[in-house]
Amino acid sequence: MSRALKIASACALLAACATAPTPLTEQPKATQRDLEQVTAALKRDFHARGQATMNRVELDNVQRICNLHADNPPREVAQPLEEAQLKAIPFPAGSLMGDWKRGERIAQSGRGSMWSDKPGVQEGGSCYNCHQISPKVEAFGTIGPSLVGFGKIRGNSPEMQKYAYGRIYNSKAYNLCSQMPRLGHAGTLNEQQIKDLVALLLDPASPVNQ
Amino acid sequence: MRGILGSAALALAFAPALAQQSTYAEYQRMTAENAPIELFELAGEEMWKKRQGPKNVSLEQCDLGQGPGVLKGAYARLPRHFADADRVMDLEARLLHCMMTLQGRSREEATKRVFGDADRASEMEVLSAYVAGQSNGMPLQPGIRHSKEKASYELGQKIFFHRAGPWDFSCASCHGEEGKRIRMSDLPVLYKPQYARPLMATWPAYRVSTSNIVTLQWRMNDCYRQMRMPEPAFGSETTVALIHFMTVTARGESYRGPAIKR
Amino acid sequence: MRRRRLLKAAGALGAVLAAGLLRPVAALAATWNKEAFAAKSAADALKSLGASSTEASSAIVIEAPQIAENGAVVPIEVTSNIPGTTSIVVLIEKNPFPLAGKFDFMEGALPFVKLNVKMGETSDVRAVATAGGRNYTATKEIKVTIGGCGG
Amino acid sequence: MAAGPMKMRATLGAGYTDVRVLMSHPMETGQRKDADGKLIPLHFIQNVTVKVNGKTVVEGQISQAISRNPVFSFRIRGGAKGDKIEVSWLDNQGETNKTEAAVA
Repeated sequence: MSRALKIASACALLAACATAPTPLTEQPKATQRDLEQVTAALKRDFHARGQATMNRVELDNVQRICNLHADNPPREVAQPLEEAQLKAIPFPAGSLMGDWKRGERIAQSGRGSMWSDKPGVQEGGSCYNCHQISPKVEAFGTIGPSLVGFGKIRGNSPEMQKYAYGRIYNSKAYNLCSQMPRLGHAGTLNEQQIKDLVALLLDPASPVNQ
Repeated sequence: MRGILGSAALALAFAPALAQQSTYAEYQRMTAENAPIELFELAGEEMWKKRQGPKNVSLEQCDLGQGPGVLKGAYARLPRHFADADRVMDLEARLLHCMMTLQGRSREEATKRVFGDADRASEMEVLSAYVAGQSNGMPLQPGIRHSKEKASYELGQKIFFHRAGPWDFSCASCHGEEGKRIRMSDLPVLYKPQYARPLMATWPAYRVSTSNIVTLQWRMNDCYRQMRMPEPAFGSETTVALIHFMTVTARGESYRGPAIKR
Repeated sequence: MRRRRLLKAAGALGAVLAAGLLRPVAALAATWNKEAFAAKSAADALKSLGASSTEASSAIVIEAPQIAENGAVVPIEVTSNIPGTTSIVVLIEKNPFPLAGKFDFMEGALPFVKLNVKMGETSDVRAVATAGGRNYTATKEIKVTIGGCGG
Repeated sequence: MAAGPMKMRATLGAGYTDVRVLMSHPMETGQRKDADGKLIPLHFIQNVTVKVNGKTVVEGQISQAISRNPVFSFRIRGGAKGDKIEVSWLDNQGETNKTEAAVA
């Protein structure tokens, strides 16, 4: 083999190596261009079905910032956005404690807001998908923290009710890039349903606090 | 010395994966041994050979990347770029392409019922099972050299982490952190090779909970449904890019499907 | 050997008598114990099968997962190591109709069966093996859970 | 899958022949509803028969608690290459099917 050919084949080998992508070890930050590229691809390749209309592919500011910062934006960026989210939560007046038994059903169900669901609010918070809640229920997920003893530890003062209500309505008001859906803000759960979930967490009679 | 350290580090890296497998490992092993998958492969073979469409021909001359009609090892080398269509295709996009070009069928007709159910598996599902089964034991080697393959991989990676929709979900919302589960099901971190490998090497699969064969295009579709997003088109660049990204992440793993899933 | 053949003959005769009339062999092969399958408890099902009294035996091996990800398909493998086993019955105690199957083994077959069953909830699975006119039993608990998003 | 095709494999093991048989059948429990909310009637295999070279060796009676698309494994004592295995089923609606394979 001539020297030139050797060099050429070595380059070809190197080039082949260079084409094999290195796997990621952590979530990458997107650029504004990335977001535009992906949104354009989704607009081209997705279509509305049932209640899942195409406006759902548009990013709001919270999503944009979280995508740009790999879910870890600097405090000075996150804080004003969290405040704006908190301000937009329509906290009802009076007690925020509903019926924990209804809350348990809502927490168990994974329905709502999908193209396969009936439009409008369904009885589904998908809570057990990610959280341990009632210690009696074994089939719970671990994406979010365990909520066992939530009210026992924290009590059920009006402030605590408000915190629990707000956290379910819009978790991004408390932690901008939380993985938890903004269940009230998204229209998945209504006021009464969120109150029922607040009761599930805070009512001393709820299995959560036994 | 280095070797010992190296394997200790490797053991550490794999520890979460092993811990994750424990709950259902026995169930999954036994279910896999006793699954009715061959029935679907058999039905797929029939569909592969069945004359259909305006041209009344079978799919037997379909080129899945290794030449017309070559099935052995074809699935393990997908997704890849196809010059005749000048795009990256996964198995299902390619089968659809063959239905349209060889058999002369319209996209509308050929995709009318791509996802079947327990009562009746779809043509696409049984074909996928039949074709994939003939890559058993072969390493996954999706295309990564052509510029369009690189672009597809990169797009897939971006989509994987892209949070959107009313619930602010990306694929990584569920498949981004180690040691997590949804309800009782373990969640593989699909952008990391050690998790992507066993997962990507076992599609399509007999889905135990619904008693039917499911494919990767179905998996993408049903994830987006549960992410509360609109519906992706079957075999679209977006879904192929995601499948491509995950398959490249899993490359080198020996294919061992069709297998079973929850 | 002779004794086993005799027992088998007696069994076949019993079935003919129970049916009340002589039927062609093909029809006999299609016997299906309606009463046992309609029983709402494992005890009633065993009674209908004429196996009310059973004794525990470690010679019956039930191989099944301790925990099942889905109740629609639960693989179960039953082996009887009791010499002269002629049948194996599989019961899911908490199913609405506990009797899942009864397998009669003639000469030439090993007392072994592997099958997939549906389970509505966590339950004991009971296997009953009959040998030499006596019934032996073993149980194993299988936990049934819910996986996935439930959507 | 609707009631229909079967597939069987009979392989020589250590002192026995392993027979694995797959059956397409809905195994309806009578409790399931269709898309229109109507109950789907009971429809399940009741009898499974295994024959070796024409001689019955296993007779199974089963219920609707057997999973959809039933898969069974049986073991035949001894056995030799070329032995003819036949498995047949009969369901509660009178449908029937059978398959044959030679021991490999």
